[in-house]
Amino acid sequence: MNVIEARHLWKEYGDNVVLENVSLAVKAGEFITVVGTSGCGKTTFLKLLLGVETATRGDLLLDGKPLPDEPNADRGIVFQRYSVFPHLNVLENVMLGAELAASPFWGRTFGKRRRAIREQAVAMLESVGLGTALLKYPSELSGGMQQRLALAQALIKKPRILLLDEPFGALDPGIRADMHQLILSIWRQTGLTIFMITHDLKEGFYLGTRLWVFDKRRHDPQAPNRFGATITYDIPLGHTDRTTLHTIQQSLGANHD
Amino acid sequence: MNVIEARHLWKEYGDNVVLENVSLAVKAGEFITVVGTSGCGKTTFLKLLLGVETATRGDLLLDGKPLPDEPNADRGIVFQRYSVFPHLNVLENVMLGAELAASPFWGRTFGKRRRAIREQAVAMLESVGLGTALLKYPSELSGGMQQRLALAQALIKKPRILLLDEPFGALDPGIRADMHQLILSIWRQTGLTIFMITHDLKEGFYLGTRLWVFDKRRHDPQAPNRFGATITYDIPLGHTDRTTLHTIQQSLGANHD
Amino acid sequence: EAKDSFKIAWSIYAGWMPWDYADSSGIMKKWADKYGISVDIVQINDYVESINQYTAGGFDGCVMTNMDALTIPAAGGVDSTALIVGDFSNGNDGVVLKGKDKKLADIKGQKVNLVELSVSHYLLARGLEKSGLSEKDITVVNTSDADMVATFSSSDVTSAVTWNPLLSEIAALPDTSKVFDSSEIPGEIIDLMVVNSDTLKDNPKLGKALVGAWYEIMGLMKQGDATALTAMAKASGTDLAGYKAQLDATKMFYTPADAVAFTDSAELPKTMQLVSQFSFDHGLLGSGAKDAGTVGMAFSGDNITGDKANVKLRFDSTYMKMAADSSL
Amino acid sequence: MKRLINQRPSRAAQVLLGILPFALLLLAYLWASELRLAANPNDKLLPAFSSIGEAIWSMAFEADKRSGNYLLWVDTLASLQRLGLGVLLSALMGLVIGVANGAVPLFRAGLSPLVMALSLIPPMAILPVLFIVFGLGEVSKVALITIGIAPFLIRDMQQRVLELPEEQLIKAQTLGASSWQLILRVILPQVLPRLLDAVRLSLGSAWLFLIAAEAIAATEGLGYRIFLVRRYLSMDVILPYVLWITLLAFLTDYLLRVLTRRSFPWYYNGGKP
Amino acid sequence: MKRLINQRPSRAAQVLLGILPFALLLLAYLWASELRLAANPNDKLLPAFSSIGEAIWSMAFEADKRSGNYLLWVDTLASLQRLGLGVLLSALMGLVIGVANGAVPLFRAGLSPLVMALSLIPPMAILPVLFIVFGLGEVSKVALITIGIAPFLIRDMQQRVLELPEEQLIKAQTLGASSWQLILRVILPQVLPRLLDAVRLSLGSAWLFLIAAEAIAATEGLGYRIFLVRRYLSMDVILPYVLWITLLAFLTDYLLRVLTRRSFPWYYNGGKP
Ligand SMILES: Nc1ncnc2c1ncn2[C@@H]1O[C@H](COP(=O)(O)OP(=O)(O)OP(=O)(O)O)[C@@H](O)[C@H]1O
Ligand SMILES: Nc1ncnc2c1ncn2[C@@H]1O[C@H](COP(=O)(O)OP(=O)(O)OP(=O)(O)O)[C@@H](O)[C@H]1O
Ligand SMILES: [Mg+2]
Ligand SMILES: [Mg+2]
Repeated sequence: MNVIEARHLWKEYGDNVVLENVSLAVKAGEFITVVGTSGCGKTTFLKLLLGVETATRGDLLLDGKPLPDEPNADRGIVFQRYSVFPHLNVLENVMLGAELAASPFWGRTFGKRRRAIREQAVAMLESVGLGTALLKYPSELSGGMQQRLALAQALIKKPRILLLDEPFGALDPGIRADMHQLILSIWRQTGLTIFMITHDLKEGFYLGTRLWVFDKRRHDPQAPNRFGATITYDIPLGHTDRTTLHTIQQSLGANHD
Repeated sequence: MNVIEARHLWKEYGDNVVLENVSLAVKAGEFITVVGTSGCGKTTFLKLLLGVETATRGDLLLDGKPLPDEPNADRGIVFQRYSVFPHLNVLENVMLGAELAASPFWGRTFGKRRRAIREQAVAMLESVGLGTALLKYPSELSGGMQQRLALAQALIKKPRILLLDEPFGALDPGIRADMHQLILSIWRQTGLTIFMITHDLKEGFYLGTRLWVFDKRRHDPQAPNRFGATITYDIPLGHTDRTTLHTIQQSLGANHD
Repeated sequence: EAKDSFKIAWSIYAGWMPWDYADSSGIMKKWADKYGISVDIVQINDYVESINQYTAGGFDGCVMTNMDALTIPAAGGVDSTALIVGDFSNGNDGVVLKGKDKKLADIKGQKVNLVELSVSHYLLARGLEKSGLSEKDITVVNTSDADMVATFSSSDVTSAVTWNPLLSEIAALPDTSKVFDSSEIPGEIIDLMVVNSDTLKDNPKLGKALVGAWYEIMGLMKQGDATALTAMAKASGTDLAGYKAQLDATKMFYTPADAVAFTDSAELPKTMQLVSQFSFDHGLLGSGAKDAGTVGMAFSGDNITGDKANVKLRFDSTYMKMAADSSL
Repeated sequence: MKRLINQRPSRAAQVLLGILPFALLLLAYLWASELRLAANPNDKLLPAFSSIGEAIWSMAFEADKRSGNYLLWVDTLASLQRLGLGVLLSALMGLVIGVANGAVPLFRAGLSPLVMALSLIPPMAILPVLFIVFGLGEVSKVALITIGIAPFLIRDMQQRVLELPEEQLIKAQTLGASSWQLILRVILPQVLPRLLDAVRLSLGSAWLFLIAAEAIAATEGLGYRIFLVRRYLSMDVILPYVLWITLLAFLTDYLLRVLTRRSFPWYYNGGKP
Repeated sequence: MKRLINQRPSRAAQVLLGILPFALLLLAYLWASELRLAANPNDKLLPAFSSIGEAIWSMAFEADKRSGNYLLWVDTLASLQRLGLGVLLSALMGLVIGVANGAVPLFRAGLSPLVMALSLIPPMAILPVLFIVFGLGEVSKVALITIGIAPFLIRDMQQRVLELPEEQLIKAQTLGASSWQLILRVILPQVLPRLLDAVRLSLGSAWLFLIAAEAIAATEGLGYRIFLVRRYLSMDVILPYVLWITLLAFLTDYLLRVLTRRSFPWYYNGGKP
């Protein structure tokens, strides 16, 4: 059965058509990478999946039922920036999810319960390589460490779907490579369904089991917002030849400036 | 004769040794690309060349004479960001340099003089591909267009040396390639001496006639600021084998996180 | 030094409204022209500010009470002369308590709202003295005169000391009693036109013009001239009846002879002694004052009280006499 | 049910919700006023709307018997003039001293501590001193406003200049700008919209100082009138005057905002550094 | 010669330059005071330093003859208490209403226009109303301070909440946070340091309102004393009181700054969004 299914999905902001007639079906455990020119609607699509925005037309289903209309613990998210809480240290950031569940009013735990949550969080942090920075604040971390932290924070809630919006866009190339290993090992261990937006086509090819290209099928030079983007390429990875890659690269380059 | 020459240059901020015993000589018309880990002192070196900072020890010479201790029109600069003036439109941004020279008190010109400056600016803007955006404000431009504008603005003063501090760091890959072509064609036409800092080793190899790697020769894990960086590799490009590239890549990667 | 243009400050009060009329009716100009000078009459909202301005040298003359004349300009070293003794308060200042049929003695233990260190304060002190109490028996709350009426209706205000027209507004509120007023200490709260002594000495014309204009208006008021009285009533923010009621509580010296008699009386030095004792007790004569006589005062007949080397306040009936003798 | 923080009212609901508290306040006033007037028909504290209406009418459209002026307009004009002058003067000082302080380290070293100290003095405390120094005329009122808000404006402008990216200043120098040219063509135009922002922020204080000054020495003005009729507890005049001042405050704020937006299009296109 | 904007004074020169204007002011005062005192030894306008010293001594270290109190300390204590209470109350209101407005769109729609309107009313204009409603006691003074600064604090807090990156709020919801938990654990702790910043900004106004209220009705307090001795032009008391208030204002500002820095280390490590 499909975890996520979209049928003729449209998203418009007033006159601005962002997404146009998007249909898709995703099975559990897929790792989907999404590329597309800037402003074409990738983040908007992720927001639909989160429940932060609602589609103007069409259906979006989770396990065959309409998707909840607000974010919940089913779907974890890591943004390019601002995903961690600056006022909590590394450990507190990761403990937060569990604490909220354990203490509905105060959102804080004490004593034995807290120790249990803490242990769990430390284990998670060690697995993403942050075991030695438990008491640092996010602002004391490098960009790569912050994104590891955001991942750990999202994973501790054991979401069924993980959404990543250019999570490595702001990182140096060397650190990026490390993060790729990390995300792949997490994906393999947990069997999560992952949606990841990236600007880097190579990254998309390298990481995903399936690559989507968001683009407009039709263009109206007079009214650029009249038509929306949809999935123009849906490529099961490992089966692709170089020509496709090249064609896509061309289509991305053509829209620049 | 050497345009720029440095002899046993040191730069310290209090206890923090940033640059240590840097010696070098650069001939007119060279295109020097500079790489190095984050925080190793590349920008500091550029600031020394600009005259914004002064060396704590050693000599820095321009045409064999001590370098002027503040920026002037000899040395143009393009930073990664904030290089253009947000309150001036594209044309005004480029006209500014000439207007300042023409009108010492008001920094503004009128009538015939203004038209002459305007023509020159338009020509320059057309040559960098901004001929159709003359009246836009920088905030209405894409990142790539802003950097073209910054280049045009610097070039109109016909500097002898052009300093570029990660000018393309914030650009998408496709746009980057366009900018590479632009900077190379400018360099070929004008015979400028160019210093360009980049995070992207490949970019450094591709563009420069000579590549410098800034790194520390000695490390003290207890006091990371005790030793400063210097030029550890000085590679005339076109003569390099793949092994060097690999070695450098390793040394850069090793310092991450 | 001799000069021919002068500035006089005044503020709204029943006994000083003639100055407004002098200005608006042209009577002042008439008299100034007669002596070849010009006199600018300026209304100041804030009474204390007008005296401060006079003390700092911004005005040549200013209206004020006898106590303020002693404690502000005179204590500040500005030699001042009471040119015109216009009236004394004869019920215009009073103490009001909440509740029916109260006596002044009931004030014991209460918080009393008044403009601290003003003639209200003095009135209260005199009243307390007369009923065998002292200031220790009450708590004084300094309250801006502008808010006296407004705040009297709030529950935590139980007593107030103030002057007209505020006094009549408060006393008219239901369930209040006026327990003491200035008619019980007649002649102690005196309203003056004070001018700088040096200026007056160098410019007797100023004294003549002011006194001349003043007593021309006094004549009108005595006759009950409706135009003049209505104009004054309007300017003080009330109607003719209201203004007359205020005048009833004011002992105006309508004729210069009355004023001269009051000024030259033996009572005045005694009154001023009481005032300077009160001022000294409240620190109004400055931190350097050794006793109540620090500031010397001169009365008619070369009668000097206090420090003879430091005479700063002079009660001088010379000019009023000229008016009485019709020699202006 | 969505979480409370995710529930967004529709446009219409938003307007209704916004009006609600005002309507409630109005009703509460009407009720309390009726109650008090029933107990004492001469009560001045919470006058009926009809008496407020009459007061407004007589202040705005009937010539004052004594002076022959239409008081509301005379007061408004006088107050706005003082306010305008004081604010203009302060803005000029903010611009000149603030930019000089921000751009020239030597000025900053000399003046910045002084401005800091001045900004800490509560102007209300030196009100008596001001009147003595500047007299009771227009000067003292304008001076109070200026002393009240100029230190803030100067410090804000200085801060804004220091916030300009160093890159811009370096770039301008590589284009051959002298210190003066740099100030004139790079710094000044960029801090102008920020000055207007700061002026908007300080208008509230300016009104306060104006009213305080007018309360003590004036012959007309909005603050003067409120202070004058306050003696007689004429709430039927005070309340409309307070509302009128509030409206004026809103309008000046609005006009300044529109002016900034019109004059500095680049500033609102995300041109902030 | 370097450009003027590139000339940076050394540390020592900086200190000297900073002191210079103060020294000049002092000299000007001394000169003017001497001049006036030569003309009139009893002049109160610009008292000699010796008389100011005496006045300070007697206010601070000699019991008042009438009340037996050490006036300076009694005044200071009374004023600081009022100020503290008013500011505390305003800060609480700012936190509760501001955060509610910022976080919950339904609240914001209802309350934000009201708060906006209230913030435009010059509190000085409604002083008489305040005294009638709250009486002449401590309550009315605290109320004036609160009415004066709470709307600003509320609006500022609302703004700060709205400035929190949307990403954080979404993330918290994906961690399972309810609206309440989100406010308690994500929003509140992050706006606390910003609240302290806003409080520091509003302290200047708080002092103004305090002095204005004390000027109208009080039995002790710094503002009360200044306006009382104004009655007999005692500049020898007014001037040190003004300086003392300025010093207190500086100290409270400084303490708040240190407190913020100590309590919220993350806020000063570039944790601002
Ligand atoms: N709340 C909104 N209201 C109106 N238009 C919006 C809103 N959010 C996004 N848009 C518009 O939707 C379009 C798609 O935006 P989106 O952020 O999804 O692009 P994107 O593909 O994520 O771009 P990028 O690669 O730059 O992140 C843009 O044109 C944007 O202007
Ligand atoms: N004004 C300064 N005062 C003190 N230390 C400074 C100053 N400017 C730079 N540094 C220090 O000098 C070192 C080098 O900084 P620099 O900006 O030159 O690095 P960089 O190589 O340009 O790094 P990046 O690649 O991140 O731009 C850093 O450790 C920095 O902390
Ligand atoms: Mg996006
Ligand atoms: Mg750098």
